[in-house]
Formats: sequence, C-alpha cells, structure tokens
Amino acid sequence: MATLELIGFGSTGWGALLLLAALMTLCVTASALAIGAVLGAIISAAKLSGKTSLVALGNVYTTVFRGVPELLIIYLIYFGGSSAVTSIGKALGYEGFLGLPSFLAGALAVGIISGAYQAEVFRGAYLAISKGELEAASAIGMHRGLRFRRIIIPQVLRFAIPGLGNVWQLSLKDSALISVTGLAELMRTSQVAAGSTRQYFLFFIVGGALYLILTSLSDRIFNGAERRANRSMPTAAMGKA
Amino acid sequence: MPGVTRLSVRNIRKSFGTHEVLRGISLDAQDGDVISLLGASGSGKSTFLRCINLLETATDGEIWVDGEQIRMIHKGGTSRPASQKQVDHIRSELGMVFQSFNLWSHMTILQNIIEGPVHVLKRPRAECIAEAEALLEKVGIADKRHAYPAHLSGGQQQRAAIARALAMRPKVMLFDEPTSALDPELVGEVLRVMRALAEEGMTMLVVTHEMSFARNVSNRVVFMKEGLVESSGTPDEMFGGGGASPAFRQFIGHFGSGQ
Amino acid sequence: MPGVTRLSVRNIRKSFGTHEVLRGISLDAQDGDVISLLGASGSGKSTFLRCINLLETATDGEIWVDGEQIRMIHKGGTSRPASQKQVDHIRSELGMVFQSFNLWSHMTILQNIIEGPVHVLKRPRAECIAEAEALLEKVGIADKRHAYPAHLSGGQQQRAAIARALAMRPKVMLFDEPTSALDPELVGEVLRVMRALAEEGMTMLVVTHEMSFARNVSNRVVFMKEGLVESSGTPDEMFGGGGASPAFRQFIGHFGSGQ
Amino acid sequence: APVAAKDWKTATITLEGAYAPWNMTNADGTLGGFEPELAKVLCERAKIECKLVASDWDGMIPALNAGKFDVIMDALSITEDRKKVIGFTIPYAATPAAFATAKDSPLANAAGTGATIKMTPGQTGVKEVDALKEAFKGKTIGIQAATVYAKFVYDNFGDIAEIREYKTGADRDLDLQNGRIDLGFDDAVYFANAFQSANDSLAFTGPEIVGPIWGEGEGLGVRQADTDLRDKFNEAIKSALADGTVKNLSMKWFKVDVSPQN
Amino acid sequence: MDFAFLTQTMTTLLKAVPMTLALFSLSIVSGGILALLIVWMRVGGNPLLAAIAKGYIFIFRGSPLLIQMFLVFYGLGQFGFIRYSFLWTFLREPFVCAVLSLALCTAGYSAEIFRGGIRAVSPREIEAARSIGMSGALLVRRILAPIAFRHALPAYSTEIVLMMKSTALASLVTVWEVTGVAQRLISQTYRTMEIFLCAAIIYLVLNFIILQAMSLLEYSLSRHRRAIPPALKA
Ligand SMILES: Nc1ncnc2c1ncn2[C@@H]1O[C@H](COP(=O)(O)OP(=O)(O)OP(=O)(O)O)[C@@H](O)[C@H]1O
Ligand SMILES: Nc1ncnc2c1ncn2[C@@H]1O[C@H](COP(=O)(O)OP(=O)(O)OP(=O)(O)O)[C@@H](O)[C@H]1O
Ligand SMILES: [Mg+2]
Ligand SMILES: [Mg+2]
Repeated sequence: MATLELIGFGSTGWGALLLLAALMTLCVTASALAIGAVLGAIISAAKLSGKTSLVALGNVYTTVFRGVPELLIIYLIYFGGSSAVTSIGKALGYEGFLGLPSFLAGALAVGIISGAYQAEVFRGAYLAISKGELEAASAIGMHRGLRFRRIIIPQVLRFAIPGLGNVWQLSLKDSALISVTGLAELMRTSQVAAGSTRQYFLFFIVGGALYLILTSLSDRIFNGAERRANRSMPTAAMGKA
Repeated sequence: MPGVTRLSVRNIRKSFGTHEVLRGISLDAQDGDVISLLGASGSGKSTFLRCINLLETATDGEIWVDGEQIRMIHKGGTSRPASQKQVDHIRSELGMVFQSFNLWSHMTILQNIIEGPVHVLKRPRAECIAEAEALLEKVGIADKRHAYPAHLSGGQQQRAAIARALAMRPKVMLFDEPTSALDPELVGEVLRVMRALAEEGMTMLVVTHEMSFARNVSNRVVFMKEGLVESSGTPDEMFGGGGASPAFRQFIGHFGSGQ
Repeated sequence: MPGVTRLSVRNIRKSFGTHEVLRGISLDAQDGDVISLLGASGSGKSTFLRCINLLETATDGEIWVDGEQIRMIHKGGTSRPASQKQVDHIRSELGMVFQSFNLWSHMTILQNIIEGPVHVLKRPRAECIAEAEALLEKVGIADKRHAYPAHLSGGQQQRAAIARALAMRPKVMLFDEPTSALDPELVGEVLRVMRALAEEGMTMLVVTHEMSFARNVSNRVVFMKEGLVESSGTPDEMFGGGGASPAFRQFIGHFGSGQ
Repeated sequence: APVAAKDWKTATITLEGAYAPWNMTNADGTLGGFEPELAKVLCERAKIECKLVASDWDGMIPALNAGKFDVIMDALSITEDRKKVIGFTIPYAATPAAFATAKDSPLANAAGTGATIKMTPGQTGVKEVDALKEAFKGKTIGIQAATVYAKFVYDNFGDIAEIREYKTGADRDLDLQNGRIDLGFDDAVYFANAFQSANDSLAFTGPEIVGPIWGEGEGLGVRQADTDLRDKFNEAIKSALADGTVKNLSMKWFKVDVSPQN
Repeated sequence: MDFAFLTQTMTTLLKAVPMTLALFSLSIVSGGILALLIVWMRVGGNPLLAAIAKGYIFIFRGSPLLIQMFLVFYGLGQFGFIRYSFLWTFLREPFVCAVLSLALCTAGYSAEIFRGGIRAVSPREIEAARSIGMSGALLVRRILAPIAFRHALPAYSTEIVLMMKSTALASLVTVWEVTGVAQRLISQTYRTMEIFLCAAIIYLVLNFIILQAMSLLEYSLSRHRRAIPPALKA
C-alpha cells in the first residue's frame, strides 16, 4: 500500500528519517534534563538558603521561566544567544557569524525551563526529608558536607524521582517547540514529511505514536528507578518483619 | 577508670522566644554513672538533652565533655558555638538515641551502624563491619542486618538506634524516652540491653517514664520541674520513704496506682 | 436496663492470606460491661476490634449488635457484608477510638465532633453543637474547640477522639490502646474520662496495656493469645492468686517488675 | 560593514523544505523542488559554493538577520514591509492568485472562471471583482495569515464575507475539504499542486489575478548590508531568466511558466 | 527602544487577552470535570473502566497537544459520519474545537494529579469516617475530596499555569489569541523580539496573578497545618 510505503524504510519511505528524528528528540530532551538538573539544584539551593536576596532570586527565576511561554524563551536563547556569541567573537577579533548550534540552543532553552520545574521538585524533595534523620546525622558529628553527601543527596534523589518523571514528560513536549530553530527533531520532521507529501494526518498520527512510544519507554525507566529507590520503603508484600 | 567526670553541665539556660524552658540546670556524670531524668511532659527534659549535644544552643551556661569545654560565643542575646569543628568532634563522643529512632531510611541497618565510624571517625570499613555485627548480635537483631528501617518493628528499630549510637564508641550515651511507644514485651527487651550497658560501665543519661528502670538500673535519679532540677538523689533516697520531695511523690503517684 | 446484651460475637475467624490471625473468638457484652482485652503484640486484639465494626471482614462467625445480626455473604472463601446500608447503620451505633486518634486533619475539633451527628445521623446542627460543647467540657478540652488536631498535644487529641465517638451516642464503645504513647500524666487524664464513662453505664471493650485500668475499672478481663481467648474472668479472678492461667501470669510478669 | 570584507566564496541558503512544489524534502532527507534546482543554477553562475539548509518558516527572517544564513529562498514575496527588515534580489518568479472552492460547491465556476485579469496595488472598481463580491456575499473565505493575498481579501471582501486566517495554506485547504469554509484565496501555482493531493475535490473559481498588485514577485532575501551578495545573485537571476532556465524549471515543477513577465 | 511601536503592539495584544482568557477558563472548567470522571473510573475498582482511564491518560499525557489539536480540528471533519451528524454544528466552530482539545488534554494531566491527592489521604482518616457509619458519596464529599484537593493543589496550580500557556496553540485552529496575534504581527513587521517580549509580559502577569491566587487558596486551606495561632496557645 502507498501509505505503508510512505512510512516504511524503502527509498520513498520516511521511516528512517522519523526514527532518526525521534532519536534526536530523545537526545535533546536528555541534554535539557541534564542542564535543568544543574540549574534546578542551584535554584532550589538558593530558595532553601533562607537568605532573603537568594530566595528572591530563586523565586524570580521559577516564576519567570514557568510563567513565560516556552516558545519565547527558545527564541530568546536561539537568536539572542547567537548575537551574544557573535559579538563576543567580534570583540576577540573573529570576523563573521558564530552561531549557537541549533542543538545546543534548543537543549539550553528547554534546559533552562526544565530547571525551573526541577528546582520545585528538588525543593519539595528536600522538605520531605525527615528532620529527625538530619538531627541524627548531626548527633554523631557529621559535618555539613558529609551530611549533604551521605544523607541529603540520596534522599532528595529518592523523593524527586516521580517529580522528575513529570518534568521529563514536560521537557519532551517542550522539545517539540525547538522546531523553530530548524533542528530535525520529531515534531519538525513530522511536519516536513506532512508538508512535502501532503499526507498531513498520516504523519501527524505517526508522529504522535512515536511520542507515545518515547513516553512509555521513559515511563518504564522512571518506574524502575522509583522501585529501586523505594526498596527501603515498606511494601505490602514485605509487611512487618 | 571510675571517678573521671565524663560530662559536666553548669547552669544551662534555654529560651524559645520569651518562654524560658530551662532555667539553670547543672549536672555531673562520672564514668559509669547511669542517671535517670524524670519529669512531667513539657518540663524540658528533651530540650536539656538536645542542649548537651548542641542540637539546640543553650542561651547561657557551660558544657564540658570529657574534660573539654564547648566554646560558645554569646552575642546580643543569641549564642552559637565558636567552632563547628569542635561541635562535630564533641558530638562524635556523645551518643544520642532519639525517642523516634531517626534511623536513616535509605540505608540498611548495617549501613546505618557503620555510617558514623566509617565516614566520621574514618576507621577501616572491614573493622567497622565486624564491630557492627557484634553490636547487632548484642542487641539481638543480627538477622535484620540487611533490612531497611521501615521493615523493622518499633522495638527492633529502637535497638538498631542504640547499636548505631554505640558503634561510635561514645563516652556518654543520651537516651530520650527509649521505651515509650513500645509494647510491654519490647520495653523489656530494650531495658535489658540498657541494663547490660550499665553493667559494662557506660555513662548514660536517660529520659524515661519507666519507673522500674529509674529504680533498678540507674544510680541517680533527677526530677525536673518547669525547667529546674526540683530534686535528685539515689533511687533509694528518691523512691524510698522520707527523702523525696512532695512534688516528686505526687508525680510518681500517677504510676502503679492500681498495683 | 442492665442485663441487655449489647454486643455478641460468635466464633469469629479472620485470616490474612494463609495466616489465621483470629481463630474463633466469642464474647458477649451486657449493658454497662467494661471488658479489658489484654494480649501480647500480634495476638490479634486490634484485628478483633476491627472485625467487630467491619473495618475488616471476618472470614467466618456471627456478630450481633444490640440484637441485630450483621448479615454477611460468604462466597468462595471470601466474605463481605450483605448490605452497606446495614453496615453504616451498625457502625453508627459502635463508637471506635483509635490508637492513633485519626482525627480529621482538615477540621477543627468542634467540626470533628459534630461531623457524624450532623451528616450521618442528620440531627439539627445547633443541637449537635450544644451537645459537642458539653462533651468537650466533660473531657476537659472545651478551650480547644476551634483548634485543629495538629495543634493539640497527644492527650488532648486522644480526648477529642473520645468525644467524637461519644457524640454519636453509641451503644458500645471500642477502644484500641487508648493510652499508649501518652505520658503518665496524660494516661491518668484519659483513664479518668474512661472511668467516668464506665460509671455512667457505657458498654466498653478496651484493648489496653494499662494493668491498673484492667484491674480497677473493668468488670471483665479477656486475655488473648495467638488468636484465641486464652483465659478470661473478673479482675479478681485474673489478678488475684490462683485463678489465672500460667500464660497470663507470665504475660503480666513483664509489668511492675520493679515496683 | 565588516561583512563587506567577505568575498562570498560560500553562502548558506535556507528554505522550509515543506512547501511543495517550491521546495520540499525527499524521503531520504535531501531537498528537492523548483527552488533547490534553481538555486544550484544561480550559485554556479554567481560562482558561489552554496549550502542548502532547511529551517522553520517562523524563525527564518530573524535567523537571517542574526547571521545564521545568508540567503532565504522560500517563495518569499517581495513586499514593502519586508523590505524594511531585509534586502531582496530581483524576482525569479511571479505567480497569479485565485480563489478555490470545493468542486461540488454552488460557488464553483463563478463568473470569470478561466479568465485572467491584471491589477495594480490599491486598484478598486474592477468589474470582475465586483461580480465576485455579489456571488460571495455571506460566505467564509480562508486565507493564510499575513500574506499579500490576505490584504487583498480584506480590502475587497472584508465587508461582505467572513474571513478566517490560517497559519498555513495547507491547514486552510483541509478546512476547505472539511467544509468549514467556502472559499480559499492563494497563489494559483500553490493551489494547482494542492488540488492534486486533495484528489481533485477542489477547483479554481473566478478569474486568475496577476500583476503588480502582488508586488514584484518572489525574490531571494538577503541581509540589507550584503549588497554585494545581492548584486551577484541579481546577475545570476537575470541570466537564468534570459536563457529560459527559469522557464524550463518552472514547466517541470509547476506545469506553467512562473517567470516574471514585467 | 521604539516606545511608540511597543505601546501599539501592547494595545493590539491586549485586545486578544479576552480570547485567551475565554479559552483558558472554559477548558480548565470542562477539563476539570472530565478529570473527575476519569479519576473516578481510574480508582473506582472496576478493572475495565480503570483500563480505559489508564489508556486515556496515557494518550493525552504522552503526545503533544499540537498534534491532538490538529487531529481534533482537521481530522474529525474527514469522517463523513461526523461531518453529517448533529455534532458538526459544534465541531464546525474553531473555538469549540480549541476548547475541546485543551480540555481533553488537561483532563489527562489533572486526573493523574487528583489521583496523587487521593493517594495522599491518610487511610486512617478514612477508617475513622467509616467507623462512624460514613460511606459512598458522603465519605467522598465530607472527608476524601477536601483532603485530597488540598494535597493536589500545588501540582494543580502548575497544571493551570501550563494550560494558560497552552492556549497559545489555538491559533493553529484559527482562534486568534495573544500568541497567535503576536505571530501575525511578527509576520507583518518582522520585529520578533519586541513583539514576543510584549506577549511574554502579558503571560507573565496573567500567570503571576493565577499563582498568587492559588497560593492564597492554598494558604486558606491549610489553616490546620500552620503554626499554632497565638490565641489558641495554652
Ligand atoms: N523549637 C521549639 N520552639 C518553641 N518551644 C519549644 C520548642 N521545643 C520545645 N519547646 C517547648 O519547650 C518546653 C519543653 O519541651 P521538651 O520537649 O523539652 O519537654 P519534655 O520534658 O521533653 O516533654 P515530653 O515528656 O512531653 O517529651 C515545652 O513547653 C515545649 O512546648
Ligand atoms: N492488613 C494485614 N495484612 C496482613 N497481616 C496483618 C494485617 N493486619 C494485621 N496483620 C497481622 O495480624 C496479626 C495481629 O495483628 P493485630 O494488629 O491485631 O495485633 P495486636 O494484638 O493489636 O498487636 P499490638 O499490640 O502490637 O497492636 C499480626 O501478626 C499482624 O502482622
Ligand atoms: Mg521529650
Ligand atoms: Mg493493635
């Protein structure tokens, strides 16, 4: 059938391009999540620091980057970032254009947004740590750094996993907006295929299905991580010892 | 070496806002002393223990652990320790067993116990594990070494918390109501462990509601009331006829009323 | 009207999976009876109370409340009540006071107390409030009527929970360890409230570790062991010399050891 | 400008790659269509080594000015508004515009179908257009937002018909098939191709409109500062128009000649 | 800075705010109601209904709203049986389609959020309600729903803000709300940054108001968790 051929892997099929695009979406989202993790950790630390100025800074960050449409932030980073890099290049004596590559700009933009959400996730996770357990750590003489490394980090990660799963889901879909930078991710490739073949429904449905596949794969990973992290938690199966 | 003063507290005061919870408490513990701290709810017992190992900073007063004074800076109504390093060091010499156990939920029992020795005292891991297993044997939960705290019963958690504190080889142990919220059978078990420690000569400060422990295990009973030591003495003086204050007699009147 | 059978349980069995927790328990409570249920941890005391008001469904057996039998459907190894309506009705006649209080955290104490009378019994709100205030007065926490549960001490929460159960004007009250986790002073307060109820002729079934209550307040003591009634009798029979079984004597041996 | 120092040995040309048959993407990821083939010819003649990159229409003009590409070749109409932000070469194509409707619609074969009229910007009182106004009263016309065609429809039919703006022409065509709108107005060359993929359920109605009203036609977009680059391409376009290369490519891809007739 | 241009842009964009607000409020309300239905199916105990609810949540959370909206608006009309049914009277309208697809999408997310709230209700408080004879609707209305809603509120306010931003996609289906109008302005003037900044300020203000309102609501619903008011202190 002609339809099958179109989404297949033959010479006239878009299968290979679409799969490649799905992989690109996966890579962009994963990079964005990593960038967001770093930013989120810094911002949540600022919000938890208790210092008025740092808390205010953290609040501004999370309010702005959650409150402003993602597309605008992507524009800002993609075009604004390029101009900045170019003018730095000029100052250093380099003539001509020094762009942020689409991939980097996209991952950075989605990462900055994801950082705002992750900051909230980390903050919630930190607050969920039992105060008593922190006191117990102090009581045996653990200094700040050790307490942070041995008690706080592992528990924050444990409590943050479900929230991070949600952020991943959000970032996966924000990555669809990176198409304005021309990066051949899944959304743009579906649109290009639709426009080039004029088979709009076919390619939007196939694109949607690929997103669902990505979602179910990542769901599986996050569920696995959650189970692993929660093995120290009571379960119905284990009951009282 | 009996007779050495392990812990000495001089005239400790502590306020929360305008509410003065501790109003000048002094106390000395020699090597091998087992001191029971009794008192009504809200009399400041927990706060006192928390001041000793600096989970709260006393507003005023002096604390000496094993002959070393904790240096404090008093400035403008607030106080803070002069050196965080000294605080960490002092804390590692004081074992604390919390009423709510506070085991680290993300570690197994064995990991909970070796955490301090390995990472704070920086002792060799293998040695710590061997010692931890011996401790678990002693408190009777060796079979739970690889379980997580959430999978243990209250009494087992309580004993794991004691083992965790002991693994630090503390000079003094502080217990905050180690047996409340346990059923009578488990109370018996935990008290047995503490009695064994007492017999080995461990210095202990125990906040408790268990009169049988105060009477039979400790060698001194301190009764607190409204942030002050109302009366204190040997168990015989306190529980026997005559010696005890009327307030203490009224306090223990609640117990054993029907027995 | 003394002599009326308020609660009658016949041969109750309950299994969780393959583990049979209750292995055939029978018990009758007349009007004004105060029955203490004693037993080691895990002997099935809580499960027994929960079966009576159908928070767990017994695998087998009969339950009669105030002369009305709870209709059950037994099918293929599982059981369930025949009518949710009857269950709701029966439950509104049985007051339950949980060990962990279980007050509704989003309502004030007063709201907690009038919730059942107003919404389940559909009695006029004003009347319910008046009665609730009288009850709060009785248990001694009238000043806390507009506070939320999280702002009360354990003893106050416990008394609020009792008031909540009483506001339903139950025929029978079920208490699950009403005094564990309270300090001795609060234990005294709660026991005073229960003693007052007993004197007013309320039928009560009380799981407790307080021997003084079992001895002095209740008129019958039931000792459970491994899902069975091991022995029962009046307090005098049970605690006095002679009558009690060796198992019970060993059980109470844990108590008062030092007193 | 420092860019002037560049001697334009290489240039990056961007196009959407999803606007068949002007430009589109093949299943193997390569670009094809009228413009990629024409670009090859023009670059050869301008002695510039060109790289073709696909990018999204929405970001194209800002990206050009930010320096990401040097040339836009995406059926870009030369308009006064756009001239304010970018520079243009001379046009390499100029296309007529027309209405389309469903084949079985009562509006099919409206007055003037098959004829061609020429219009200038701002011209009013054209009798063929007035005839259409009668016929289209109360109907819904779909247009692609922010195009020269949109302005024409608003100016001439805004008072008698409901106008609905779409982000892309393709969306509008789908709604034309769905029956949500009665008419569409757009580039006739684009429409001719769209009809094929709509299984010929759509057809032109009313006259084709040509002339300066649509501006000068479609040209290459460059940064305003890059006058030397513009001039090189101007020469190339002139020569490709003169020797019939544009016409040949146009016949291949559009089946009609779209070379500007002046 | 070209202030004349910015003011003019702002005025144009502000005229589209009512449309954005209409899309937003209608889809939040209808999506919320749909979410309640789905959550009821999901936790109600009927395995068939639960599976349907799970499938619904998976599809609408897992795929981009853009694709959902495209398929609802352009796709449904491809089916003759829809186009010639009474449904078409509604589905014909772009606004209805936009609200419909926004609501379908947020219902999937909200259902998961509400389920999280329900799971956070202490089983003991439920048991206490059962023990005085509450069950069914009364139990849900008096105990379960109020507590669950309080737990779900922080996550739900995030979802509401996301919805506000999602309305931007409605221009795909010819509903010209703030972002659509901004994009149209851009393709007329090509002054991308200035126009988008104006739009950003509008969204930021709207979302700021929403977040403040939600935290006010959260504050008033958590009296029972705040520190003891001085008047009540013994
Ligand atoms: N962080 C704090 N802020 C304000 N007041 C506090 C704080 N911690 C304790 N208090 C108050 O200090 C007093 C003493 O509390 P503490 O916990 O020391 O009593 P306790 O003797 O241990 O009682 P219990 O037997 O109930 O544990 C109480 O009135 C309590 O309300
Ligand atoms: N939901 C359940 N699923 C499986 N086993 C259970 C469940 N609830 C109780 N049990 C088991 O049933 C037994 C009796 O429990 P129960 O809570 O009735 O004891 P209890 O006599 O009240 O003890 P305690 O004094 O510690 O409260 C225990 O072994 C417990 O592990
Ligand atoms: Mg205390
Ligand atoms: Mg129990």
